[in-house]
Parts: sequence; C-alpha cells; structure tokens
Amino acid sequence: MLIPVIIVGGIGLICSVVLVIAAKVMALPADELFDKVRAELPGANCGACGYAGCDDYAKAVAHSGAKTNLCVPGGAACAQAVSAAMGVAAEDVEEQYAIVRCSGNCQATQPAVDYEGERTCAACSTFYRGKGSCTYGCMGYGDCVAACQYEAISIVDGVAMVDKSACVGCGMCAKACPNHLIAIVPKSSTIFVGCSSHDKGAVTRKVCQNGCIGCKKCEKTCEFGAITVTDNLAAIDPKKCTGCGSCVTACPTGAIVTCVSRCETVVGKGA
Amino acid sequence: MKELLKPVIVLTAICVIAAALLGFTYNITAPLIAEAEEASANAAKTEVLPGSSTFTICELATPIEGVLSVSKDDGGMGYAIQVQDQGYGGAYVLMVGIGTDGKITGAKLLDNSETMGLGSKTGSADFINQFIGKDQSLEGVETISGATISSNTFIRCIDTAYQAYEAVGEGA
Amino acid sequence: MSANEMTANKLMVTPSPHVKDSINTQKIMLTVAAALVPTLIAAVVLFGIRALLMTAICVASCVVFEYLFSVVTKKRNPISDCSAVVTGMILAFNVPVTLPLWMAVFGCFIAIVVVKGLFGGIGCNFANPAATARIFLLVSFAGPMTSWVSPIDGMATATPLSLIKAGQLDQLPSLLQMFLGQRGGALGETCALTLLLGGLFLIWRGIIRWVIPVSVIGSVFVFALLFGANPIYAVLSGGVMIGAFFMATDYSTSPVTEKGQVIFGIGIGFLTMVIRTFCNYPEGMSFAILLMNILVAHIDTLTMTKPFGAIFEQKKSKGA
Amino acid sequence: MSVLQKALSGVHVAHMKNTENCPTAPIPLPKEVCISMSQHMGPPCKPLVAKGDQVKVGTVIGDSDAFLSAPIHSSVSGTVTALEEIVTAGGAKCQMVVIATDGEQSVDEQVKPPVVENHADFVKAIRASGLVGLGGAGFPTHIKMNPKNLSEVDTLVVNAAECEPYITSDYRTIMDRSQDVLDGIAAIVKYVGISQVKIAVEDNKPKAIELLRKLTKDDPKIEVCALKAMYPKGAEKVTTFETTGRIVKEGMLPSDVGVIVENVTTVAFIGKYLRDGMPLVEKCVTVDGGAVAEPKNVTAPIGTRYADIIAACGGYKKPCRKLLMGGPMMGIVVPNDSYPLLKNNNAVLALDEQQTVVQEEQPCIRCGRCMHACPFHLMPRQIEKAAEAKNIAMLQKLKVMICMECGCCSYVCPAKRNLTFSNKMAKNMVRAATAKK
Amino acid sequence: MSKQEQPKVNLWKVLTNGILKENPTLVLILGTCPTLATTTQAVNGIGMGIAAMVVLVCSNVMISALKKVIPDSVRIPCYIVVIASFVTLVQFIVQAYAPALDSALGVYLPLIVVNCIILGRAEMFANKNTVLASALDGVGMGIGFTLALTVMGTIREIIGNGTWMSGAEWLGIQNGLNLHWDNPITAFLMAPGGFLIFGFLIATVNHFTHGKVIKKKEFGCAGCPSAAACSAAQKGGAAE
Amino acid sequence: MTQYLIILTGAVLVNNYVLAQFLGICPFLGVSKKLDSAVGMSIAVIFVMALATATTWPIYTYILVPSGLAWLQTIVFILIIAALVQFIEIVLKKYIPSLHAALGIYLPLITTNCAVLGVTILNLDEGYNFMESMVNSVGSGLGFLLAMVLFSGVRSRVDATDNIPKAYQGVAITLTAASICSLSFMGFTGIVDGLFK
Ligand SMILES: Cc1cc2nc3c(=O)[nH]c(=O)nc-3n(C[C@H](O)[C@H](O)[C@H](O)COP(=O)(O)O)c2cc1C
Ligand SMILES: Cc1cc2nc3c(=O)[nH]c(=O)nc-3n(C[C@H](O)[C@H](O)[C@H](O)COP(=O)(O)O)c2cc1C
Ligand SMILES: Cc1cc2nc3c(=O)[nH]c(=O)nc-3n(C[C@H](O)[C@H](O)[C@H](O)COP(=O)(O)O)c2cc1C
Ligand SMILES: Cc1cc2nc3c(=O)[nH]c(=O)nc-3n(C[C@H](O)[C@H](O)[C@H](O)CO)c2cc1C
Ligand code: SF4
Ligand code: SF4
Ligand code: SF4
Ligand code: SF4
Ligand code: FES
Repeated sequence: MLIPVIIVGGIGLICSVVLVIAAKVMALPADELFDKVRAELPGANCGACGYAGCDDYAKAVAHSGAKTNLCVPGGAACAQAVSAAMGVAAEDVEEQYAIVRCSGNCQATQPAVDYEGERTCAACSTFYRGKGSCTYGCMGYGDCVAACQYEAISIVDGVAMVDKSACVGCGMCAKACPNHLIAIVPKSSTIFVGCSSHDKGAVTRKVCQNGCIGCKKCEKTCEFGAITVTDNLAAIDPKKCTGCGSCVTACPTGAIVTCVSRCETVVGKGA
Repeated sequence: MKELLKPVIVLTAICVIAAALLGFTYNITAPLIAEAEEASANAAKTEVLPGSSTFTICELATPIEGVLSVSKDDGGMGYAIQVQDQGYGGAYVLMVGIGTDGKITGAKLLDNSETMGLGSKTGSADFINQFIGKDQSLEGVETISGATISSNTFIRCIDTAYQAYEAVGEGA
Repeated sequence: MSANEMTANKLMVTPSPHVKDSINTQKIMLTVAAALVPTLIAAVVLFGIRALLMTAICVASCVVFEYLFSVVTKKRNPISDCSAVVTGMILAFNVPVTLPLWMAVFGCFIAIVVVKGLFGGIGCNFANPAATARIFLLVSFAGPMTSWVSPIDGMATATPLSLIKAGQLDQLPSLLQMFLGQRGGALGETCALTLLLGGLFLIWRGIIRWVIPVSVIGSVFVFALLFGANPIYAVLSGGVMIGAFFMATDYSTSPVTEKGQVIFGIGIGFLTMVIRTFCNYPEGMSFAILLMNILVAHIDTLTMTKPFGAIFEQKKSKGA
Repeated sequence: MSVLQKALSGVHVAHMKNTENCPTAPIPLPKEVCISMSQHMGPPCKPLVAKGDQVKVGTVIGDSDAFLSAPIHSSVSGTVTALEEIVTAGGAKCQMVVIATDGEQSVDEQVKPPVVENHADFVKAIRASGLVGLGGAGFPTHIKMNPKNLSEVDTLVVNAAECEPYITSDYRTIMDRSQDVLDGIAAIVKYVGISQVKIAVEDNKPKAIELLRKLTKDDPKIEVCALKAMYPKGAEKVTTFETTGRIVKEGMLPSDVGVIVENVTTVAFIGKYLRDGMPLVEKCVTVDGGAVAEPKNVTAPIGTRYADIIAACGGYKKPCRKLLMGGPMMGIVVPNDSYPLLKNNNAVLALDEQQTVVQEEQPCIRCGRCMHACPFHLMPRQIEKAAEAKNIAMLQKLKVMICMECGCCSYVCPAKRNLTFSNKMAKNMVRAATAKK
Repeated sequence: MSKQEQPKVNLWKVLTNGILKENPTLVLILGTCPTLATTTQAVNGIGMGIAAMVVLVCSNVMISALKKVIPDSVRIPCYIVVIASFVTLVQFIVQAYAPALDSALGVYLPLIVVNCIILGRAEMFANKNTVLASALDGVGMGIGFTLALTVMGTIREIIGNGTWMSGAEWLGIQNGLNLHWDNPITAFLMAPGGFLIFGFLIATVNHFTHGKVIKKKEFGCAGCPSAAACSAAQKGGAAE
Repeated sequence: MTQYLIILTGAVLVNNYVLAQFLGICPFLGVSKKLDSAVGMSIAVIFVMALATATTWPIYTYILVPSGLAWLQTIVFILIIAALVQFIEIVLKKYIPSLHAALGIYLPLITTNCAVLGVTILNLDEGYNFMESMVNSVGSGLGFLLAMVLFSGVRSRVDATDNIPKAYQGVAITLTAASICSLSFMGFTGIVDGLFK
C-alpha cells in the first residue's frame, strides 16, 4: 500500500517540480495583447479591415496602433470589445451595407449576344464588357453572390440584389464585381442611383428602360444639393441626402431607387 | 514562492491520493482478477476435454518442438496439449484434447493469422468435429479445399500433440 | 446600322477556340471497351458462357449503380460517358469465372459507389475502381475469390502463381499455354495474346500511351530476374498483362506526365514482384496498382513539366 | 539547364484552306467606315478630327504620344459624321471615327514615298505608316524594328506559316505580291542590319514554298523553311524555335535572342510602302465560314463594317450564328456585324449553326491530352484547378504566364473543357495579384 | 475565452447534447481509434462505451470539483492523473468481471486515458461548470459514445461476420444471433471496413443534420476540444 | 540483427499503426492535409515515441515490476509522457526556437495521441527487450510517417475535388480514402515471414 503511493507520488513530485521550474526558468513572454485582440475578432477573415485576415489585423491593432473600429462584420460591439482589450476609448463604427447600382433586370434590358461561355461575371466581362446591351450593367452570373460569406446577396430577375439586414458591409462583393457595380454605403442612406452607365442618355435609353439618362431632373429637384450629374450619370452624396425621396419621383426612368429592408429596385416607369 | 509550490503540492497530492485509492482497489480486485485469469486459461482446456475442471501442468522430460504446454486433468479424463506450428499466414496455435483412451476429445484454434474465410475455417466446428473420436491415424478426415496448407498445419499439430501425449504417457 | 435579317437572331459569344476535336469521353471509353472484346471472346472460349454472363452482369450493375448514385445524390447523370462499362468489364475480367454473381454485384457497388462516386465521379477518384473492388472482394471472400477452374478440363485448379508459391513447379502450364490463356486465373487475365492485341490497339488509337505498359512489363521482367523468378513466366502470369495495358493506364488514377508514368510503371512492377515473392498473396498486381494510385498525387507534383522556355532560377531569386 | 527540348507539339487541325486559290479582290467602297482608335497593342489614339471635318485617304485622324502606339489614317475620302464610342474586345472603351465616304478616294497630299537613308529614318517612316503587326497581335512594327540591342539582332524571321484553318490571306500575299515581300525583306535587312532571313512556311503550301525558293535562290542570306503543318507553327516563339533553334524564354522578347519576327504581310507592306508611301489604310482578309455565300479573299478599307465585307462576298447563305475576326483557333467573336474591320484582322469567319455546336463542359478525365498537346508543355488542367482554388503561387509554379492562348488544349480535350479560356482568366488573376505587390 | 463564472446551463440540454447534436464520435469526431478498433463486435462497442462513460463521468465530476485547486501550469498532468486513475480502476473491474471483454478491448482499454473525448470534456466542460452539470455532461457524452460504437459494431458484426451480439456472455446474452452466412463480407471486420463504416455513419449523421453541425468542424484544431490546451490551435492551427 | 529488421518491417508495413492497428488516427486525419505538416507531425511523433519508450521501459522493468506494481503502468506512463511532452516543448521553445517553430506546434497534439501511449504499452505486451522496444517505437513512428506521407497525397487530391456528395464532404470522405489506403496495405501481409524466414 505504501510503495505504490511513494512511487506514484514521487513521479508526480518530480514531474511537477521539473515542469514548474522549466516553466519559470524558460518562460517566454507571451503575446497576450495579440491574443486578447484576436479573441474578440469574428474570424471571418474577410479582409474588410484592409488587412490580410483577422490575425493580421489583430497584430496591427496590438502592435502598430491600428484603429480599433475597422472590423466591419464585427460592428460596434466588436470595436468596443477590441478597444476594451486595448484599453482605449471606442470609436464609433458606422454600419455599412452594399448597394447594387444597376436596375437592368430582365424586363428593362436585353442581352445583346447569346453568351455561351463560362457562367461567371468575370468570364463574361472579358467579352466586350459582358453580354448585356448595356456595357455597364449587371451580368447576373453572381460572382458577388459567391463572394459573400453572409448570404446577403442574390440574383433576382437577372440583377444582383442585397438583403440589407443580412449584409454586414464587408465589401467582398464589391471587390468581386468586374463591372464595379457594387458600392458600400452607410446603412443610414436609403436612396441611391440604380445605374452605373456613363453612356450618353440616348444610348442608355436605347438599351435599358431603367437607366440613368443624365437628364439632371433629380439634380434640379433635390432641395439639399445632394445630387450631381457628372459624365451622364447621377451621383448622390449620402452625407447630404436626407432620404426625402423627391428625386425618386422626379426621375423619368426610375433609375433612382430606395432601399427598404430587402433592397428593392423600382421597376422602370420608362416605357 | 507560493505560486511555485502550489502546482507541486497539488500534483503530488493528487498522485498520492490516486495511488492510494488504486492500491486499495487493487488489493480487493487482485484475487478476483487472478481467478478470472485462471478461469479463462482453463476454459480452452475444458472445452477440448469435456468434463474436466482443474489441471496440473506436466513437465516433459525432453522438450518436443512445437509443444507449448501439456496439462493433465486432475479428474483423469486425459490431457490438454497446446501446440504451435507455422500455418499459411504465420504462427498457428492449437489446443488439442486427447482422452486417456488415446482418442481425440476436442480441439480449439487459439492464436492464428490464417486468411479469414479460408484458413480460418480450420477453426470451425465443421472441420474440427470430424477429428473428434479419431485416434492418431486420423483416418477419413478431409482437408478444406483452398486451404490445404492450413489443414495440413492442423494435422501436423495433432501429430505433435500425440508425440507429447506419448511422452507424458510413458513418463506417467 | 446594317440589320441583315440573317443575323436578326443574336450572335453567339464563346471563348476561343471555336473548333474542337471530335474526340470525347464516350468515344474513348467505347474504344477501350472494344479493345477488351477480343479478351472477352477468349474468356468465353476458355471458360465457357458463364464468362459472358459474368461480364454482362458486371457491366449492367456498374451502369445501374452509376445511374442510381447520380439519382440519389442529384448529380448530373454520367452514364452516357460509358466509363462504367469499362469499369464493369475490367472488374469482371478480374474475378474467377465461378464467383457467385451476388459477390460480383457487390464488387460493382464498391467500385462505382464507394471508390468512384463518393469521390466525385469520373476523373476524381484517386483509386482504380475495378482494382480496389477486386481487392475488397479478395479480402472479403478469400475462398470464392481464389477458387479457379482450369480452362482445359473445367476442373478446379490453381493459378500458375499459386503453384509456384506452393512449389508444385511440375504442374505449371507451358509458355505457349500461358500466352494463349490456357491456365487457371481470373476470367479476363489469362489470355495474354488478346490482351496484347487490345493494348496495342489502344496505343495505335492514341487512347493510351506506351509508357505505362512498357515500364510495368519491363520492370516486372527485370525484378523477376533479380528475385530469381522466370521473367517471361512472371510477365505472362497473374494480371500483369491486363494490369499493364488496361488498369495501370486508367487516366484518373495514373500520373499525367511521361516521367511520372515511368516512375508509376516501375513502382507497379517492383511492388508486384515484392508481393508475389515475399508476401502471402500469390498475386500482387492489383495491390501494386492500388498502392501506386495512392502515390499519384505526389508523383504528379514531383514531375511537373518544365514548360518551354520557363525560367525557374530567376523565380527563386525574385522570391528571396 | 536543358536547352533543346523535344520538338514542340501542337495539334492537327483540318486546314480548310478553301480560299487558297481566290486571288484577292477589292470590295466595293462602303458608304461609311468606322475607324476605331484602338487598332494596336497599347493605349488608344486620340482622334485628331472633329465632326464635319473633311478627310482624304491617308489623312492622319488619330495619334498618340504613347510609346506603344502607331498613328491611324483615314482609309477613305469623305466627311467625319460622328465620333462614337466603341467597346473593344477586351472590354475597354475607346473612340471611333465615323466617316461617310464621298466615293472619290482622293489621296491626301501628305502621302508620298518616304526618304529613307538610315535606320533612324526607317523606323520613323514605319511609324508614320501606321503599320502594326498584321500577324494578329497588332504590335506597332516600328518598335520591333528598333530593338534596344540593335547590334545583336541578326535574324529576321518572316512568318508565313499561316497555321490557322481557313485563313489564306498570307498565302495570297506571297503568291500575288511576292515582289513586295522581297522588297520588304531587303529593306529590313538593309536598315536593321540583318545577316540571315528565315521564311517560315507550313508545308501545306507547297506552291508558296516553291515560289519563294525560286525567287530567293540567289540570295544566300535567305532560307525558306518548310515547317510541318501542325498548329500553331506560326506562333512567334514556336516559329523562332523551329527556324533558328533559339528559345525565347519566359518574359523575353524575340529580340533578346537576336530575332525579329514579322508576318509576311507586314513585310510586304513595308516593301510597298517604301515605294509609294501609302500608309496602312486597307487590309486583305479571308472571308469564309459556312454562312458566307462566296468565300474569298478581299481587300477592304480599314473600318469597313463586317456586314459590308460579307455583302461583298455574296452575303449570308445561311443564318450566321457566330462571327469571328481571325481564325477559328484564336479568333475573337464579334458581337454583331456592324463591327468595323481593324488593321490586324486577317480573316472574317461567319460560322453557321452547324459549326457552332456548344458542347457542355464535362468533368476532366485526366487523360493528359491537353498537356501533351500544349506546344509549350504547360499543364492546362492543373492550371485550371489551381485557378479554381485561387492558388496564385501554384499558378506561378505552373508558369501560366507562358501560355499564348493558342487553343490547342481546348481543342483536344475530350471533356470539352474551355482550358484556354481558364488559362486566360488565370493569367488575369496572376497579373492582378502581382500588380498588387 | 475568459473563465466565466459558472454559466447557467440547461441541465436537460447538457444531458442530451452528447447523444446526437454533439455526439462525440460522429459529430465531434473524437476518440477515433477505439471507435475503429473495438467495433468488430457490437458487444465490444457496448463494453468500450460503458467503460469510457464511467471514466468520463467520474473524471468530469472530480475535475469539476477540483477546478479551483488545480493551478494552470500543471493542469494537464493533474487531469491526466485523475483520468488515468479511473481508467485503471475500470480496468480492474473489467479484468475481474468480464475477462473476455478485457481481451477483446486489449490495449484500447488503458488507452481510454488518451481518448480525446475525456480530456476534451475536462477542458471544455468540467473545467467551467458545476459538478452536477459535469456529471450529466459525462453521462450524455458517454451515452453518445456508446450508442455510436454499438451501432457501428452492429453493422460491422452483421455484415462482416453474420452474427450479432456474439461474445456477450458477460452481458448475460448467450450466443446472440447467428445468421449462418457462408460468406459474410469479412473485409468489414478489418481495418478498411472499419474506416468505411465510420465514414458512412458520419455521412449519415451529416445528411440528417444537413451538415450544419460538422460544416465548420473539420479535423484538426477547430474541431478539437483540446484546442484550448494546445499551442497548435493558438498558432493558427497545425491543420490549416 | 534480423530480429530488429523483422520488428522494423512489421511495424512499418504489416502492423502499420494507422492503417492496420488503429492508433493515432486523430492526427492522421487532422494533420495530413499538407505534405510538410504531415512530415513535421510524424517526425515529432517519432521523436516523442522514442523518448517515451526510453523512459518508460526502464521504469517499468526496474521499478514497477520488481515491486509488483505492474498495474500502475497506465497512470505512470501517461503521467511521464504528458510531463515529457510539456517539458520538451518548453525546452524547444527556449533553446531551439527554429525547431520549435517547425515541430513545436504538433507536440501538444501528441499527448492525447493513442499511438505514443500505445507503443509504450504494446512494447511490454510483446515482451520486447530495451533495444527491441526502441526499434519497435521508431519503426511504428516510421510507419506513421509513411502513412501520413502517402495519405497527404491522397488528401491533396480529394480536398481539391468539389464534386463530392454533400454529406460526405470533409471527414467522411477522408475516412473513406483512409479505408482504401488501408486496403492497399493488406497486400503486405506475410512480408515479414517472406523476407526473413
Ligand atoms: C488471398 C489468399 C489467401 C489464402 N489463404 C490461405 C489460408 O489461409 N490457408 C491455406 O491453406 N491456403 C490459403 N491460400 C491458398 C494457398 O495459396 C494454396 O493455393 C492452397 O493452400 C492450395 O490448396 P488446394 O490445393 O486445396 O487448393 C490462400 C490463397 C490466397 C490467394
Ligand atoms: C511590352 C512589349 C515590348 C515589346 N518589345 C519588342 C521589341 O523590342 N522587339 C520586338 O521584336 N518585339 C517586341 N515585342 C513584340 C512581341 O515580341 C510580339 O511580337 C508581340 O507581342 C506580338 O506577338 P504575337 O502575335 O505572337 O502575340 C514587344 C511586346 C511587348 C508586349
Ligand atoms: C497560336 C498563335 C498562332 C499564330 N499563328 C500565326 C501565323 O500563322 N502567322 C503569323 O504571321 N502570325 C501568327 N501568330 C502571331 C505571331 O506570334 C507573331 O505575333 C507575328 O508573326 C509577329 O509578326 P507581326 O508583328 O508582323 O504580326 C500566331 C500567334 C499565336 C499566339
Ligand atoms: C485507358 C483506360 C483504362 C481504364 N481502366 C480502368 C480500370 O482499370 N478500372 C476501372 O474501374 N475503370 C477503368 N477505366 C474507366 C474509367 O476511366 C474509370 O472508371 C475512371 O477511374 C473513372 O474515374 C479506364 C478507362 C480508360 C480510358
Ligand atoms: S453583400 Fe457584399 S458587403 Fe454585404 S455582406 Fe455580402 S459581400 Fe459583404
Ligand atoms: S453585380 Fe457584378 S458580380 Fe454581381 S452579378 Fe452583377 S455583374 Fe456579377
Ligand atoms: S492555350 Fe496555353 S496552355 Fe493551352 S495549349 Fe496553348 S499555350 Fe498551352
Ligand atoms: S484534355 Fe481535358 S479531360 Fe484530358 S486532362 Fe486535359 S482537361 Fe482533363
Ligand atoms: S483516439 Fe487515437 S489519436 Fe485520437
């Protein structure tokens, strides 16, 4: 009865002494700050922060004083947690979401050619900027859909459409779209131009019912000076836009659209 | 200092307690385990020598190659002889029971690495039953087709067992 | 704009090239199947009509399993590529003619569903379906899978390799008998003559390259010499012929580069002879094929081609 | 490093040289031409004319200061009616000058034979001619004629391989304008300081080989090389290797191994230009394909709409499903037949329904044909996989940038995979990734 | 994650969690070796499962009770000693009362010590929860483990040997079921069959849970409960 | 000498820990995705197996058995292994950081790896003497290495396939692939006898 106790106890004693001493003598400073910051990040590795993944961003926060509010998917909660981990005051993050600046759905516009190549936007866009009559428009093969980790984007009626509630504004879709149709805007802004065509009005009118023809009616209508038309395309400054919606009614083609929870493009009034 | 000592104390204490606990149970279960071990060792012998229960180990005057052990039934039913040979897939260990009348009372295939479904059939009741009641001449037994090597090993094992049987028989 | 009515319908946009060779997967597979037909005829001549029955059952069940699998997994129906036909024929050629049919069907299940379908179907399987299924059957049903009948008298017999293994050299068939297939063995592996014809046909049609068959047969020959066996006998016995021409050349499970194919072929030859000479199994072809299948990915990375005019050194210095 | 590799492979494609024996004929002057400002590799030109301007044949209507460019001349006399936008095949937008012809075809006063005395004059004259490579890539020729290592360049390879099916315009150049070719060669030899000339012709054009051999038999510098008719013997690196044994390595130019490769029609143009000074305003093209009523070789002013060219060949006899500029292996589709002719087009193919069967892509069976067919020993299927996995490092290891998009791999693939296209996308991917760094 | 103070847990959920949703074998993919090695017979699966369950419950309780006492630097050795003691205990009992099972399980019985399920639960659960919850977690996980092993053993035994519940004398079942097949598919008793059936069962569970549970739980660090103790996981994963 | 070769071949080819004995499956499945991590892990395993055997064998033979305490085997062995691994890690980290960077991350995984404890116990079950035990440990480790290296190739192909049925994606298909690999290793049955007897 005693011998086993002595043997096992002895081995336990030796092991623990060795380990404790080893741990003490050879201890290396752990990168605690990094661990703490990294633990708060969501780990989606989406790159919206502008760093190569969550690890990289955590490193930057911990050691190079990067801002604590850059993680878009994590939102305000994450920014606060990261700030807390770093012991600095949290800065606000503005929540953002993606908008698709094209309303060229199947009714509004037609394909110009019979595209039979690989069914991705990147592939299609290598042929004369896509299959559509409009050389600026959405090809509807959903490269953005594939890029979105949050299942926030889908192809509806031939055009990509973002679910505002699911979108975290990471911007992956915007990077994926070969025609650069997707913009990331603050969640507070609800009115945007659903067209990206810089073609002359006459050309746009010919190819798409819902396109911006650069008629400047919206520019004139907007009381807040939020809209400017440059190079045949209207642009809304989200900082000035109050969301009053008068431009939406003013637009003769329906190129200006509002965003309800699920972004809905107003079907063209054009024809 | 305290944080240095604490781990040592805790681990040692756990070890000590664990060892004590185990030592305690070991003392209780040790006899049971020994019993169980013996029972399972005897099980095979009983199986090949029906009706037997306890055995004494016989020492051979001159060791016979391939004989692992010879056990004599205390009730005088006969001998349980464990033999080893080389089968198709490797070592082949057989327990053979030989009655006092010199007839085979049973056999059991123990360790072996014969091919499943082929050589391993030499351990099946169908194959073994044809040996029961036969004497050393083994008249009329059939080998398993496709497993001649294993069957022959089985027969060689029985042969070896008879050698041992005769050796102890003479000694007795 | 010129609106020619002939182009009123939209023009098609596709990537170049705009012409394609007429070859397709189905044609390739049917050519292989055709190359196997002489061997099938030889098998019927040698082993009787059950050889045909066995082949038909295997082909049919492979095709059916392939179809059912695509239905169950809701994938594109692949039976039109006819690869299951080839798998079925080769599997049938790899079993004894006396094998109970349900076992053959089970083998087809293993080949098509487990080895091929689960891994993504044609081209994605890393192991040769027929070879793997044969081994699975052999391991499961050692008895039925090793009971051979003699093509000459229909009596139970042993294969030349098991005779060699058992040391019964006097009962071995002559070399001519070996070449014509008058020996014990799986129903489609015995007739070296027709297998050779089929293989040469495939090489001539450009379906397979000569590299794998030559390196397999060559290395079996060489290693047989080294291990002290009769090399010609070694080449003609067991599954070397069918293995070299039809199984080791399976596209999905062999390396693509020429260098890799040489390594692959030599590996098969070496392992075959090692298993034959030193291991329990008298025949090692399918094990060797499977073992080398496992190495294909590594072989492929090791033997990547050196493109014309590629500069590798510079790349490294750039990276550093 | 191993120098000589096995012979470069390729594929046997049906030659389809239907128009071999149709001498080139000019088409009727179209009512309107649209001259794109992007007719060469490099940044597009800026239009130098405005709506309403009068232009004559040879008037410079577009130019650019960029290094990689060549001026653009009007191909007709008439009035500029509009400046429109055109989308190039690659997706860029550029300007297009629309000119209504007046039928006069009066020639601009500026057009006169250049005075060439030395290499510098020669390069300047070539630039002024607006000449770009007529072999397909549209690379400004004056840059090629002025390599950095001028003294080391000793070889001119005249590329008359014409390996693409259908196309016979180069063949017709040899047969109809052999003197121009010889003059062009002589000029390049003289001004660039060339010591040997190789004329590469595929052996499916025996008459051309015979003719050239006859004409050049007195000149020891010139050798006519008959290449095995296997696509793509006309690709620059392949032609260079086959004729001179020199390997143009990854990222290198032919001039780095002392070679200038010029298409035979390019050379012929130089010969003619030095005589009459008429810049590059018209192009000989082969018009063929199942939908064309009368396949033939025609010369058309640059900027002629495809519809006009096809109308000159009897119009369509069947509905056209696909319209190509260039041959079927590398040719680029055009979205509609109002697209204009560019300088570097050498064929217009109107394919009918039968010739445009779209075969569904099937899973790769790992047959390795793509790899064996690739003239450069690339591994297209592996590239495709690496591209799917977005594995840039692997793509670089597989040397995807060497791919010349010749189409051999797609041609042979039994699973009908669009390997060439995925290589192209993979190259874009690598370019984007390396540009970021 | 920082050590939270005794999170409130739904005890019923804790118990049932291990049975399907977080089945240690089929969903968390832990303890693969005993799963594969001992399931040639259904009864071995039961035995192994029960043995592991006993160890799991006891060690969970013990570690949960001792969690405040054990210092971090020797945490793993302490846990291991606790677990090993119980394993040895179970070994004694099996040897004494079910020697047939002992020889069937062989080395895998002592190897319960290193079964990741047990250390994993100690780290992930017992370490942070009350004694009662830990015990229930042990029971749930144990049942899940036993169930998985039994099912696997059943399939392998029936297809591979044509019998069911043979060798279950220690459970009071005599002879079990024998289908008297001439040619059972013996490969299923061997290593390849083990892997195959294991894969099949995982896929089945995957199918019914629509892959939601396993989707992100690839092998390696993400799925390994030892991750917290393991610097590989902290370094971004050996298995990435 | 032959007895060592027999043990070695047996351990590598016939009784391969992973493919035939089912030991060390977790790291086999977890760390075989890439060739270099497979090799790193295996080398760490070989190293720890050898060290563990070198310490446990004498302790068992010279301390436990003489005092009739063989039943303490499990608890003593695992305690030693756990402490050993932790110790090695600390030492490596401090003194050979480059080696730690290469192998260190695999060390903790090894504590909970059946193969290491398994090999120490099986050595004694087989009745090997010290040298034989060492050879068997290294051999088993080499067998593990072989299986890992072979399997990493298969994994690289299987993981690059997007066509696998949904339910089978991930672990299930990996196990199926392992099944085929272990099937192929059955070809080596009997090689020990064939080569050395
Ligand atoms: C895979 C395989 C496993 C075999 N296993 C055994 C076996 O376990 N026992 C045996 O005697 N023969 C076995 N053999 C058969 C022997 O090689 C030999 O052919 C046989 O013993 C001859 O017996 P026969 O004359 O009754 O046909 C096996 C053969 C193969 C191919
Ligand atoms: C950036 C660049 C610079 C080039 N410079 C030269 C040059 O100095 N000399 C030359 O002979 N070719 C030069 N080339 C031309 C190429 O070698 C080649 O002729 C051209 O890309 C068209 O080839 P292709 O029709 O085979 O595609 C250059 C090409 C590029 C893209
Ligand atoms: C696949 C391929 C095939 C080609 N075939 C020809 C050809 O047949 N004839 C030709 O002149 N150029 C061909 N080229 C273009 C040449 O590579 C090269 O650009 C041209 O000969 C250079 O001359 P240029 O600048 O006068 O056009 C081909 C290019 C590629 C990539
Ligand atoms: C030359 C050639 C050989 C083939 N050999 C086999 C074979 O040995 N076993 C098999 O199952 N399928 C074989 N196939 C059919 C098919 O390719 C095979 O099922 C693939 O493994 C499916 O991915 C072969 C096909 C070809 C073209
Ligand atoms: S829709 Fe775009 S921005 Fe929104 S979550 Fe998806 S990828 Fe990110
Ligand atoms: S928005 Fe862009 S990426 Fe998305 S479907 Fe449209 S074209 Fe494609
Ligand atoms: S397209 Fe590229 S990869 Fe394909 S054959 Fe041509 S050069 Fe090779
Ligand atoms: S040619 Fe096609 S099927 Fe063959 S390997 Fe290449 S991609 Fe695969
Ligand atoms: S159970 Fe054996 S390594 Fe995990």
